[in-house]
Amino acid sequence: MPDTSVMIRDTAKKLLVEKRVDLIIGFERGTLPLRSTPCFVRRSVEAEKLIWNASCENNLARYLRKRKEKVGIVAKGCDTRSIISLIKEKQVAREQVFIIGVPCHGMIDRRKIEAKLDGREILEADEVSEKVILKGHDFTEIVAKEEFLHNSCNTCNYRNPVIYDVLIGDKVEENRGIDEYGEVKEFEAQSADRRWQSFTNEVSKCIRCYACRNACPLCYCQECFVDSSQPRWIGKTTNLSDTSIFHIVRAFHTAGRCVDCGACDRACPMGIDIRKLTKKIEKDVKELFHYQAGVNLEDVPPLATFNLGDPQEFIK
Amino acid sequence: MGINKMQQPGQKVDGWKPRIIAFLCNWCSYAGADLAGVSRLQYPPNTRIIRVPCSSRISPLLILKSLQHGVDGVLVSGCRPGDCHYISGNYVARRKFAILNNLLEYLGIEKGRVHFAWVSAAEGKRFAELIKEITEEVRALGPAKELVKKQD
Amino acid sequence: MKEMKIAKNELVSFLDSLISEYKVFAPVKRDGFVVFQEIYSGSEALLVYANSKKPPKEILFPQSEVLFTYRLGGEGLGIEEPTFKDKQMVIFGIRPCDAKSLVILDDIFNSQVYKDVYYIAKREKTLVIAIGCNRPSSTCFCTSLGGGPFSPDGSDLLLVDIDHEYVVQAVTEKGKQFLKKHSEFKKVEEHSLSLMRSVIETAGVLIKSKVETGEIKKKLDVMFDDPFWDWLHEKCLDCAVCTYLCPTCHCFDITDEALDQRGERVRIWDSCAFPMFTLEASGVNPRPTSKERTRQRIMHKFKYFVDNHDMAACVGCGRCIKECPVNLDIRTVLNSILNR
Amino acid sequence: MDKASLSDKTGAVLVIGGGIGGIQAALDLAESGYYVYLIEKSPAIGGMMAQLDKTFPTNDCSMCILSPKLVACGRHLNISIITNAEVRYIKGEAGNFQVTLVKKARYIDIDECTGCGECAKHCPVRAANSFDEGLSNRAAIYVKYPQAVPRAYAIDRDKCIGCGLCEKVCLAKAVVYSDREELQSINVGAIILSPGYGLPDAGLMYNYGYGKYPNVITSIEFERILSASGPYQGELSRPSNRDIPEKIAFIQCVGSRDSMHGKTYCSSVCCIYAIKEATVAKEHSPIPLDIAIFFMDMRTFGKGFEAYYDRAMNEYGVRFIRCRPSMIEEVPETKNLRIKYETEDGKLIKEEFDLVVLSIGLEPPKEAEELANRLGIELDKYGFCQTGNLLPVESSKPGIFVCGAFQGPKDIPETVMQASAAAASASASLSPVRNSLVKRKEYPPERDIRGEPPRIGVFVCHCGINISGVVNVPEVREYAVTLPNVAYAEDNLYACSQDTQERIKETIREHNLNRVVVVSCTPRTHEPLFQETIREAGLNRYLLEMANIRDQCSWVHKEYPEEATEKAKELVKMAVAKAKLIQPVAQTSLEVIHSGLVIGGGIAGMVAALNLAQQGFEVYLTEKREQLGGIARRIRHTLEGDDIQAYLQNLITRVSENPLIQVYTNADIIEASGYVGNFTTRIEAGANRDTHELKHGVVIIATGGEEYKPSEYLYGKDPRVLTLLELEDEVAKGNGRIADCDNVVIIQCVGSRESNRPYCSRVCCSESIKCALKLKEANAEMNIYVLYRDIRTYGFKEDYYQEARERGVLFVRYEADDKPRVETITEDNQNLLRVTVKDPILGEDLVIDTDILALGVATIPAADNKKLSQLFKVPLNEDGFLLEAHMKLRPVEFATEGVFMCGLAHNPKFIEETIAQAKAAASRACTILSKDVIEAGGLVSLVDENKCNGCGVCTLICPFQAIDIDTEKKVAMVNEVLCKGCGACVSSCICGAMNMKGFSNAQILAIINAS
Repeated sequence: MPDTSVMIRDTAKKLLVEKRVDLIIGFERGTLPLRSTPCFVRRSVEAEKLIWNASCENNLARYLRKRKEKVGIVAKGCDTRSIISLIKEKQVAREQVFIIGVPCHGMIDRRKIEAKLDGREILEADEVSEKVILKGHDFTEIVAKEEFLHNSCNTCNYRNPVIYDVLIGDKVEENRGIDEYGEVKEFEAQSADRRWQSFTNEVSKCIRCYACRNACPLCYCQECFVDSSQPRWIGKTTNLSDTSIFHIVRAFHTAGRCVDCGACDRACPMGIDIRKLTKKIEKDVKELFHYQAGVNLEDVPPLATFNLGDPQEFIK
Repeated sequence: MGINKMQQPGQKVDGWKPRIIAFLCNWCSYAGADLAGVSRLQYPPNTRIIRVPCSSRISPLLILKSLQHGVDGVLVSGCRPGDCHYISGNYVARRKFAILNNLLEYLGIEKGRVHFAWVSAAEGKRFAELIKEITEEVRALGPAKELVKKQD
Repeated sequence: MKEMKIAKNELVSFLDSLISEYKVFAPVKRDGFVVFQEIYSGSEALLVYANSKKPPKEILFPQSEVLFTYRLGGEGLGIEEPTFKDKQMVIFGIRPCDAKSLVILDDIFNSQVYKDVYYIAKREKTLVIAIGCNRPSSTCFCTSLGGGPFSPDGSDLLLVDIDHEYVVQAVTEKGKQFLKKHSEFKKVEEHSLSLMRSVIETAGVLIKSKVETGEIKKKLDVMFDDPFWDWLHEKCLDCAVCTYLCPTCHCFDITDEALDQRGERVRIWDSCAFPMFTLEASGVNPRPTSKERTRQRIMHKFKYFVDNHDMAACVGCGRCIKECPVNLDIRTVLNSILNR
Repeated sequence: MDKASLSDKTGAVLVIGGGIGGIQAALDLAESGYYVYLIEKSPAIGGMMAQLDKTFPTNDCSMCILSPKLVACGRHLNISIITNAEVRYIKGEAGNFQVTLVKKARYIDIDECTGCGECAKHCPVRAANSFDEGLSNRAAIYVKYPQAVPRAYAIDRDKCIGCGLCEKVCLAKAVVYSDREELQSINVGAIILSPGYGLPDAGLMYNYGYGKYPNVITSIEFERILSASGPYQGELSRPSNRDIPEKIAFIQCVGSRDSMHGKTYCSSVCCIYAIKEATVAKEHSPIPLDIAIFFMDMRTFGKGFEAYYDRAMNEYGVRFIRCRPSMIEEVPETKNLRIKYETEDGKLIKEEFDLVVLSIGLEPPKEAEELANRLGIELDKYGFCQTGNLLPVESSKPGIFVCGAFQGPKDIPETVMQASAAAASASASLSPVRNSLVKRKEYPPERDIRGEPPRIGVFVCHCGINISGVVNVPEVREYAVTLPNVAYAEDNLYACSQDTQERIKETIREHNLNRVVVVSCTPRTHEPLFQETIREAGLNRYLLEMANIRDQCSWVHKEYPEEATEKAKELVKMAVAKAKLIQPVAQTSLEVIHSGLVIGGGIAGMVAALNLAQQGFEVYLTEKREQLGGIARRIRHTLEGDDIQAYLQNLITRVSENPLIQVYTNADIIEASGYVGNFTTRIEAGANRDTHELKHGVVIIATGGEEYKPSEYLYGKDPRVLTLLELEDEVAKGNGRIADCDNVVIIQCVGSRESNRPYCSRVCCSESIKCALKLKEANAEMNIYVLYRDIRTYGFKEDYYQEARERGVLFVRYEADDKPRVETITEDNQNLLRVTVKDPILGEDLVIDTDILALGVATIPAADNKKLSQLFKVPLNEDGFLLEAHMKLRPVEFATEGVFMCGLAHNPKFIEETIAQAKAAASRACTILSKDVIEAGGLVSLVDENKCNGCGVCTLICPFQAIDIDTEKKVAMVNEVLCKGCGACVSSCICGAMNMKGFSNAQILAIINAS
């Protein structure tokens, strides 16, 4: 089977040459080991830059809004789900995007590898099938990729693109026998005090850089509520209460929209476990309203509708 | 509720009285509260009622803001299912509140701080009972801790 | 420059003794990463680490800082200002790049044209003890910006790790006085000094990242309208990771944290990456898109700042490279500029 | 008066009876340009509906839905409510009646009484509270019920001992012992009768133990017991000892279908209300509750009723026992009731219950006869108002119309429809003098307060001693002065009194106030009054804020005066914080296109179109088929004997000849856009499919229904199997084959009350009886078998059921799970059509070889409904019929304003019901068409286009279809005409682009922060 990167390049070239798209959004090699970076290709010769590997972790759907040109986008399963959400929210027209779907085996969480290396710096990393060879100043280590995937990849049920115009390579087997909400359930099982403790511990790391928000394909408000001055919803300092509300409300705003791509988590420089919130909401939306975001273009978003028989045990 | 403003959150204080905000929809719950008045049904004076057109007007952010402001309890009450003056406002609200309610509990915010209820325009007695019940529940929890904004 | 030494095994007790006298900030590990925090025991300090996640600038220029508090009452407006009665401070274990950033911050907050009382009050009470970098990271490019793994700029004292002990260089007069005052610092042998020299040399070689920054400013002088900016920002998320984690970025906003009838006027970090940064009350935004904002960041660091302060507002610490969520690497940007 | 002088008609209408029917008629007429006198014999309007706890089939709270209508009526500039009043006599004729009213003494000056209730607190008398059916007590000075309109007290002189205490404590000086009966003469052009209904005498119920045993109660008493505001505050308990009952029996048809007492008609509503009370009781009860309903036929024929019945049976586990108990006796020790009854299969059972509820029927109102005499109208044999079957709201006297249960037993939506229909008929007869007597108010120009810093005036009310008895009012006033932006504060004995209104106006001018905070009672009743006051002082009416320190403070914290005072201060602080941010709200006017589009040319559409035209409006009437007439073309006569074809021809002629009606046949609706007052609809019509673009202010959807074509019972396979309509046609054609038949079988509920089509088609029982009677007329010897599940001949149609029985029509019941079997078999060279059904009484199969098998098939919605529902953004119910805005009180309209419906498109119904509904739709439509402009604006949503991303969540959330996405700008747009200001879009908008006037995010936040 030809290499995925090569197939992506060929597809991109063809699309550009045939003028079926004006722009391809994909990945190119990054400047650090285990790091790819988004790239924007407008000329077919540049398509050579495009690559595919287990560090193509960014959700490129983030770059789709407000474009006038026709766009080809390299998209993993989660990215296509984000695209569906964007289409449903009228932010992107289906006919405006050409989705180059790429089945995904999961993306590597380099922070996990770094943690394992305990301060030893990776200078070089090579992916060889299921393994990654890591080289540093005075060490070489080989690790199994699947042990160092992002949490969102571990619980992913949509490794294959949900919608696409072309699929690169063969579909991959979906995760099996995973408890998608294991982390959430574990958290739920703790005492209320412990939960509040861990939540505040997480948000107290926040430096209000808004990388989580800005990396999220669905956080596209012109003016985020934290920036609003009329009214001034919350304070702008790193006050714990304000930061907590920022994270709670941001998570709430993703209710019925979040596809758990993990972009927020990955973008956070402080390693805040943002998915603890979003995943919980995703779980509740599924359990309470039988809705999953980004799995089809038809279902009405759960907070834009209701059922007469919706749960209300919590209401007195 | 300015009297208690200076008190440190999370601390039991002698003579402490819970502070509760109740968002009531104009057509049913606020009318129910009025009926409690007309019927002279007595309930504790700790609750401050904020009238809104419909329970669907209340966003989670307003509830969170109340908690941040330092109230010890929040009640959001709307028309019973089917009674909504705006046909489906309470159903729309119900979904949001379900998510928020679960989320707050999940984060470890004590159960009993935030309450949701349906109170119809005819339920004066129920309204009074509800306020009594919530006041007691909040009193038992003590002053609000989580999310209360302390100035650094 | 006068050198002394301190044995590694004495360092903890030395820090303990400092704590009684000073407010001591040192690198500590928290939630899996390193930050500078006040320590209450010498053993909390982390001695082996690459660099802190957040730069130590927040000790002198906190992310939020109350300028004064006010109260509206029956008697009108009452204002309460800070008293600046803090203890003397020691920043221990800072990296030379970050120490150098203090020089830059000093030029902002304590210049001929502007004296920031809040910054100065802390800065004047602060003694900076840096530890040089025996093994710089692949993202370090301090040498391209006039620094180096053992550059003394901004430090009062610089420690060089020669395995069993640190050689301590007194960089400033303040540092010299400090060395004199503390008996833990011992006379250093020549053997240690030669070890020190070799450590310094090795480290210098280890820095592979190089950018010819000398040429950058000249290029930027004529690049404001260059089409380069049209595509540079394309992948940028407009977040503040690079600016907030930058030891030299110093932009701030002033906001009121009001609560009922009282409030605080607070200075908070702001970032040129945010659209709100330049949004005017009229609704006009002179830097409306990511393009203008990305350009601003580069231009400010490597042109405007050089124009005004005769140095770049970058110390090559590499934090923005490591933490950028989309790997928008400033070295690549600078090299592209050089290639224009 | 110029206009009026052109005609000798009077542009005012008298509505007699202030129940929901009278209220609806009054509102329709007042909104259509007539002055209305609404007279009510009791001290307050509201009628029976005010006494109900919940309403079927949605279990809505009755008071919640009624109360806004009461307030609307009470506030309407063109409705004069006259309470404690009756008609003494009338003179004149249609178009110009002179009516003399007698106003009984109330002993309270309504204008002065503030409804504070201090008097009742001091009254030493305890009298049975008739509003609670005597289950609770009230004082001799009383308000009928807490939400009463007018909210003024009255003295029950029969009970009053004249001690004078009330007069002493009334600070408003509203008690007038010297009050006397007065006569008042009014001129009106038409009269609408809505006196409601009466309840059976206790004597009639004595046999059931009522009056003998305390735990035998009427359904109305039970309703009060269930009510949260009733005698037991909604705690389910029985009268004898206030124990919670564990077993309750309902006995149906008490005073209905009862030949012994001459009440042979069916009261239509008791089955469904019993189900409601049973399910509500089950919900209320803290313990598992066993409920049995003893009934004869379960008559759940209304929209959504069958599903309600199903739920009661299957989800709530209510037992339905088909029998009339033979005996009820009390167990003296426990006061329980022992009921003896016989099951269908003949078993005799004795069962004990804790409580027995008699589902009492509806009777003509007690005063019916006297009223009829005074007005000169005829009553029917039962004492209900006589109307023509196809003239359902017209009394025997021209110019006098009738609606509601006085015309015959009916439920609330039927009453509301008839009320609107009566209004439509009255309005049609008076349209030349429309707008001749209505009042309009003139206001001074509004002061422009832009740029002014807020200057808030605070008025703190003592409410006599209602507030100041608990709250320290001067302290509150002093506190108010210290608040930011408060320029002035004072306290008043009664903020709502006439002199205070004047004072407020002066103060606004004197202190140059630009916002007013009234600290008194509830804005729900008093906001309009103070809004009016500040508007009269030249301020925009939305520059008012209220703090409710009476109903929600002094009244409920009597024991804590200090804390109540603290709370009052904070409520003031919160109100002031909001007041600071309130802004004038502009109302815009949008012109109304004075024409209507009626879709569907059946009876419903034609009646609606004709009424609109009679009211003076242009109408476009579209019919899908080539000819007008709809399904009625296939109906020969009604059960009551009206000739439908003659009626239809006459109707078609009147429609076709009316110059204001433009008929389009072969017409399809292609596209629709716009909103209330201003729709544009593109149609293709005529043989050439010409396109027409119609501009109209309202739409009435009357697309009718269709006959279900069954696949059951060999229909379509054996020519002897017909639908009822086909049989009717054959009978009418005088087909000898039919008249010569020996046996005819009619099977009911074919395609109705099935899992895939769960609703009851309502008309088929009566249609079967109609056919059976026709067949008997043709051949008295014929054996006619009606195989049924329940016979649902409600109302006066019950008489025909009895007649059919008397004439030998055999009625055999079958169970839903054991349906009749139909087969063709060959015996003795004869091809027989054999029907076998299990007779539940005999428990044996009954085998009939029939000559004709007729099927009572379902009425199904028109196929077009779906398309139209999408085009006009109106919903369908699960069965495919159009779904009204509210089952009870808005039966012909939708949440989408300006769109109405009538006829079979809504639900299966009889022709007379269709006619009433069609007129109702026209009446509601005329409340729009009769206006030159629609006021838009008020407290509506608004979009910040800079923040909106056009995601469209708000468009999905809005129950009123008031938001659209601008395709150009890709942002949401609020149609202020349609927005009702619920704020659901605001809280649903993630991007913070939505906000609303009067309840903006900043305002609510300011209140929170001030709390």
